[in-house]
This record gives sequence, C-alpha cells and structure tokens, in this order.
Amino acid sequence: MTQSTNTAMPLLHADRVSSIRSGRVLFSQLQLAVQAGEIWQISGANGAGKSTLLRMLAGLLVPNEGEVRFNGQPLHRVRDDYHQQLLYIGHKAAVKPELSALENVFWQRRLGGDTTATAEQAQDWDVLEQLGLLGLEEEMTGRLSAGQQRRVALTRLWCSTASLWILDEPFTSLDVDGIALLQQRFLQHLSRGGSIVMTSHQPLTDTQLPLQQLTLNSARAEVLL
Amino acid sequence: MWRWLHPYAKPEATYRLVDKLLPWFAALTAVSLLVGMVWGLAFAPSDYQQGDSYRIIYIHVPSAIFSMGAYFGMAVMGVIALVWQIKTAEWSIPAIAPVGAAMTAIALFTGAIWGKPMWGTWWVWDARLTSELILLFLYVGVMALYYAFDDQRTGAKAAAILAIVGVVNLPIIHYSVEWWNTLHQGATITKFERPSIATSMLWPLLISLLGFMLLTISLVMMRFKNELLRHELHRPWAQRVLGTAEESH
Amino acid sequence: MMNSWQLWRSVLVKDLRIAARRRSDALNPLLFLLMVVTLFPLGIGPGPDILARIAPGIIWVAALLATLLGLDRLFKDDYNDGSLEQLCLLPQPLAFTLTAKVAAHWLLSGLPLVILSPVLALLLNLPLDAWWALALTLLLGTPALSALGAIGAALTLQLQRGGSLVSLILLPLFIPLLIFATSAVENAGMGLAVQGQLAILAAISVLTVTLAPLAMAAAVRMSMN
Amino acid sequence: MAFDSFQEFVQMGGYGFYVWLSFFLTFLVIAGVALDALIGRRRLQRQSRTLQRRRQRLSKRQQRQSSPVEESKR
Repeated sequence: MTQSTNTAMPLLHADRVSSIRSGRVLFSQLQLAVQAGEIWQISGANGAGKSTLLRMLAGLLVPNEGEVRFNGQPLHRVRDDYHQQLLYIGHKAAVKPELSALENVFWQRRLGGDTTATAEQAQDWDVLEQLGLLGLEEEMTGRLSAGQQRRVALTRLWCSTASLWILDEPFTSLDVDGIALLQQRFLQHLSRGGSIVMTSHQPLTDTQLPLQQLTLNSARAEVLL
Repeated sequence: MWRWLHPYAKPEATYRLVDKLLPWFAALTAVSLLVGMVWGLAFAPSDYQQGDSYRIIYIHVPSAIFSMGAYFGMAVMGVIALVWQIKTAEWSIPAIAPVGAAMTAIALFTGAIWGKPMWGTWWVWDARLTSELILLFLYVGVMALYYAFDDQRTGAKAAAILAIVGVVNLPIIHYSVEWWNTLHQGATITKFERPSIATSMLWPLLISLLGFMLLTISLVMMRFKNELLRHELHRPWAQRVLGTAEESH
Repeated sequence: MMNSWQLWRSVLVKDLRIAARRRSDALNPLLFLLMVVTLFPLGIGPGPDILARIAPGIIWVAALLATLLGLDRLFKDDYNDGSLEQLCLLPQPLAFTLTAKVAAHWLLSGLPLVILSPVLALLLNLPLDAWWALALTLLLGTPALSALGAIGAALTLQLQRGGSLVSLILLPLFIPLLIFATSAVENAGMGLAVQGQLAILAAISVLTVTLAPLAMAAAVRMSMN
Repeated sequence: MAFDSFQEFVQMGGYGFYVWLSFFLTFLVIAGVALDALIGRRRLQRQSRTLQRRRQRLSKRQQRQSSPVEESKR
C-alpha cells in the first residue's frame, strides 16, 4: 500500500493518512508522495475510498489521522498558496445547467483565477473548438448530453494555470475521442512540469503517460461499527 | 492490530476524569438540594403577599438561571470545539443540550403553575416565561439538528455552530422580549422580580441555586460519559469500561 | 491573481443570471406572501380597524415565512453540482465570497418585499403614515433575515429533507426583528417616533451581516465532509 | 419552622396543589433525564457486544482466506 520514497521533497505528500468514514476504516497509514511531473492513478473497488482520498488531498476533508503536506508545509498553513496551484474537478463538475456552455467556460475561468476575464474571449472559442463544442456554445448546458457536459467541465484544464491537477473520474461519459484528447492534454501538462492525481475505472490507453499506480485495498479495511 | 488508532487517546483520559469526579458531584448535589428544598419548603417564612405559593421560587429561579447557564456552557464548548478542534468538546454538546432543555422545561412549567394561583391563568406572556419558551425552541433546534445527521461528528459540529449563533442572539432576544413586554403590558407588577427579598428567604434560595448548578453539572457528566463511549465504541478502552471486551485479541 | 472583490461580483452576477432563467423559483415566495396576507381578512373578517391593527404583525410574519421558503435555493444547487466545493478551494476567503450569494438572495427576496409593501399595506388597510415605516423596516430588516437564513441553509446542506428543520432553527432567531419591526410600524401608524426601533433594526442587520458569514463559512466547510 | 403541623405543611396555606405539583413534575423531569442516561449506557453495551461479534466473524473469515491449506485439511 505504500510506494515511492524519493529523496527530493515531494510537491504533495500524504503522510500516513487514515480515513474513518461512518464507522469503517477506509484506509490507514497511507503514504503518497507526488513529485512535479508525475501522474498518479488511484484505483480500487467501489467504496474503497478513492474519492475520499482525493478530497483529502484537495484539502476539502481533514484526515482522521496523519496529514497532507504541500511543499513540506501542512495544508492548513499554506491553504491560499496551495489553492492557487490546485485544480480539483470532483465527481460533481461544477457545471451550471442554467448557463450556456460559453458562460460556463467563463465562470470556470473565473474560478481558475483569471483576472483579465471579460464575458467573451478568443481563447474561450479556441477551447470550445478543441473540445468539439463549437456550435453548442449558446445552448443551455442542462440540455447537452452527459458527455458534452463533461467536456464543458473539462475546459478548465485548458484555461487553468494550476500546476497540480486532482481529477475524480475525468473520463466518465467521455467517448473515445474525448479520452484521447484528454490524455494528450495530460501529456502537455506533465511536460510542463505539472502533476496529476486522478482516479479512473478505465485503464489509460496512452502508453506514453508515465503512469504510477496506487491501489486502495478494501479487503484490509476494518469494520468498526 | 489497533496500532493506527491512538494507543492512549484523549477521550479515555477525559472519561476517567469525569468518572472519578461524578460521584462527588452527585453526593454534593444530593446534600445541597436536600438542604435547600427542606429549608425552602418548611423553614423559610411565608410571604406576606403570595402566601406559601412563593415557595415555587426555590425551583423556578434556579432552573431558569441554569437553563441559560447550560446554553452558555454549550456555546463555550462549541467555540472550543471549532477553534481548537477538540473533539471531546464537540461531543459534550449533545450531552449538555438535553439537560439544558430539561431545565428550561422545569422553569416553564413551574412558572405556569405559579401563575395559576397568582394570575388565575396558566399562561401569561410574561417577559421571563416568553424568554424561556424561546430558549426551549433554541434547545430544540440544536438537538433536532444534531439528530438529523447520520454522521454524529458532523452533527455535533453543526450543533456547535448553531449553539454559538444562538448565544450571540440570546441577549438580543432577551432584551427585545423584555422591551416588548413593557411595551404591551405597561408597568404591571412583575411577579418574579421582587424588589427585595428577606434574608430568611434568600439563604435557602442561594443553597438551591448551588444545588441546581451541581445537579446540572452531574446530569451533563452522566450523559457526557455516554457520549464519550458512543464515539469510542470501537476502541478497546471503551469495551473494557462497558465490560464487553474479549480476552483473546 | 483575482482579488476577492472581483470574485464577489462574478458570483453575484452568476447567481442573478441563473435566477433570471428560473424565474418561478424567485417569484413563488412572493406569491406565497401575497396569498398569506390575503387569507387573513378572509379568516378574520374585513373590518378595517382590526385589519389595520394586526397588519404589521401579519405582514412581518408572512415575510419571515416567505424568507424560509426561498432559502432552499440559496446553497443547495451549488452544493449538489459541486460549485460550492470549488468556492471552498479558492484562495479568496470563503466567508466573503458567500456574502455575494446572500446579497443575490436578498436582491431576489428582500428587495421585492420592500417594493411590494405598498400593495400589502393597501390590502390590509394600513394607514398611509404607517406604510413608509413598513417599507423602511423591511428594507432594514430583510438583510438580517437573508444572512441568518443563510446560516440555516448552510447547516442543513447535507440533509435530504432539511426544510422543516431550517424553520425550526431559524424562527427563534428571527424574533427580535419581528418585535422591533412591528412596533415601529405600529408607532408610525399612531404618529409616534420610530427612530429608536429603526436604529435597532439597522444595528441588528449590520451585526448579523458582518458576523453571519463566519458561521456560514464554518457550516459550508463542515458540509464538505 | 414555618408550619405548626404536618397537615399545614402539606396544605401550604391553600397552595399545596400548586407547590407539590411543581415539585413533583420537577422531580419527574430530572429522574427522566438521569434514567435516560442509564438506559443509554445499556444500549451502548448492547451495541458494543454486536460490534464484537461482527469483528469475530470478520477475523475468522480473514483467517480462512489467508490460510487455504488448513481449509483443505478440514
């Protein structure tokens, strides 16, 4: 269950973290050290605690034991710095069904910390085009298909300047083209020294990705209550 | 096997402390309540205006004071829980709330029973009774919020936040109700606040106050012990305390 | 980096835009208020004297209930679609960002009440001297209603059916507002001074609007569990 | 002593019903809260036993899984 003892200080380090959810130990004493330029895939059965681990890494959840460190500092002490460097896309992708695709992209860019943002920008069109959403930009997002909505959410990966991506099931409801596109984007991000932590039920098809694996083993989970 | 769960956790120490103190508090409660009640009921002189009905004061006033006191204590625990992230403080909130609510209920119905011979009706919109009623609503809110959550830790945290919000509002509510009361009833005699009270009546009242304070603390301790065990049920110490630990493990 | 104020504005604009596309959500509490106010003359009888006497109480109680109705949409949608967790992950202070949502809620529920108040006054035969006082109390009091309501909404985010619980925990907190507001309207109807009550209402609103965001932020972070 | 006889003490100058009713109800409420705490402890004991049994079942299963050789012998 423990991996990677690199000598350099890791970018993100989950140090002996444990999670106890509704009376069950999901994982305990877990070690994960993410270096710059690495991509980690967290795998495990349903309910093994993958999403919980990602939320802990993002700082949304406080570990029951242990601590998460960013550049060697506990998260709660460097919260603002960390959140500037972090892009987290959860299960729920923060796409507003009442807004159009373009408005959503604008809103996502705002969440990404873009100041220059005015309502319509050339780069938004580029991103929409790359993701195959051109022609749908004025449509209410709620009326798009699940895969298209996912693509709208993923536009953040093209707008953000964050160096660490934490993605919970980014491939959900994407088609083959979409998955390939996303993996290309991962490669770009990694080549620029960015890091990715993600969960996925599908194996990643792109063999170029220097994927590292962490498997959450629920068989060892203790029942508490 | 349990190595990742703290070998000697703080809640256990807290439990031991409370367990050790509780018998003393219980004994002191019994003594002071007995003295206060017997003195108040049998030895204190009769009131020249209200006769012997005023003897309800020996439970009404202490319970009213400590219904507020318990709420205040609950909010202090809420601040400790949220600011310093101390979980035992968090767990004390569901222990305090029902006891405080019970004190509030006592203050309410003793007030109503007292009102019947004095005013001829069970309920008057008197300032203190109204405040107590609202306080009861606040307690009910805290308890309902706590029990609405499946996850008790989240529930306790929510209750802590609400208790703090409530305690900030409590003085405002109290003041506004008092102001509302004078506005609508004019300067009538307030039956609970006497300008002065004879020393022979005051002493038993003070002892009753002490007794109710100790009673509140003892009841909270009893419930707090349960809360500690409930949250730590999976730890060996809790199983030992409950006598359900197994030998081989 | 984007400053807090820019984020505040974009949250407000986004919320107002979404509300504009779901008009019935914002309108329903107001229609509810209007109907409750209509029910009283039907239940008590249309005698103008008695109506004028109880009008301030009726209007304010109805306003409290209408506020409770509208609280559901304050954070729940954002919580369900993941937008709220994104706000938690921003470097900008959450408590401040959340006030933008409260402001949007007030613009959609409190302000229409103020505008509607002459109609309500007319329906209940409130003397002309009193209706401006009614409008002022609503203007000064409803920000506090929105801010307190937001605490209740944030505390019950995780609960599936939080509606009745929200009323239970909020109504006692609304009592001071009710007392001072109705007394101001009554005094105005009798030609007495109302500055005192209005000052207290304003003070309560200022206090609530400044302190409540802290409780809201704590409650929202707690709900991320 | 404010009363001359026990009879008078019970009557409380005509207010006996009110005084004793409030004392009785107070006692009832306090006893209820205390009793609830005691019952709560019983319930915790029961829960703890259930928990122990579940853990035993689980550890047995894990032992069986980890030592298939023994399994086949039996």
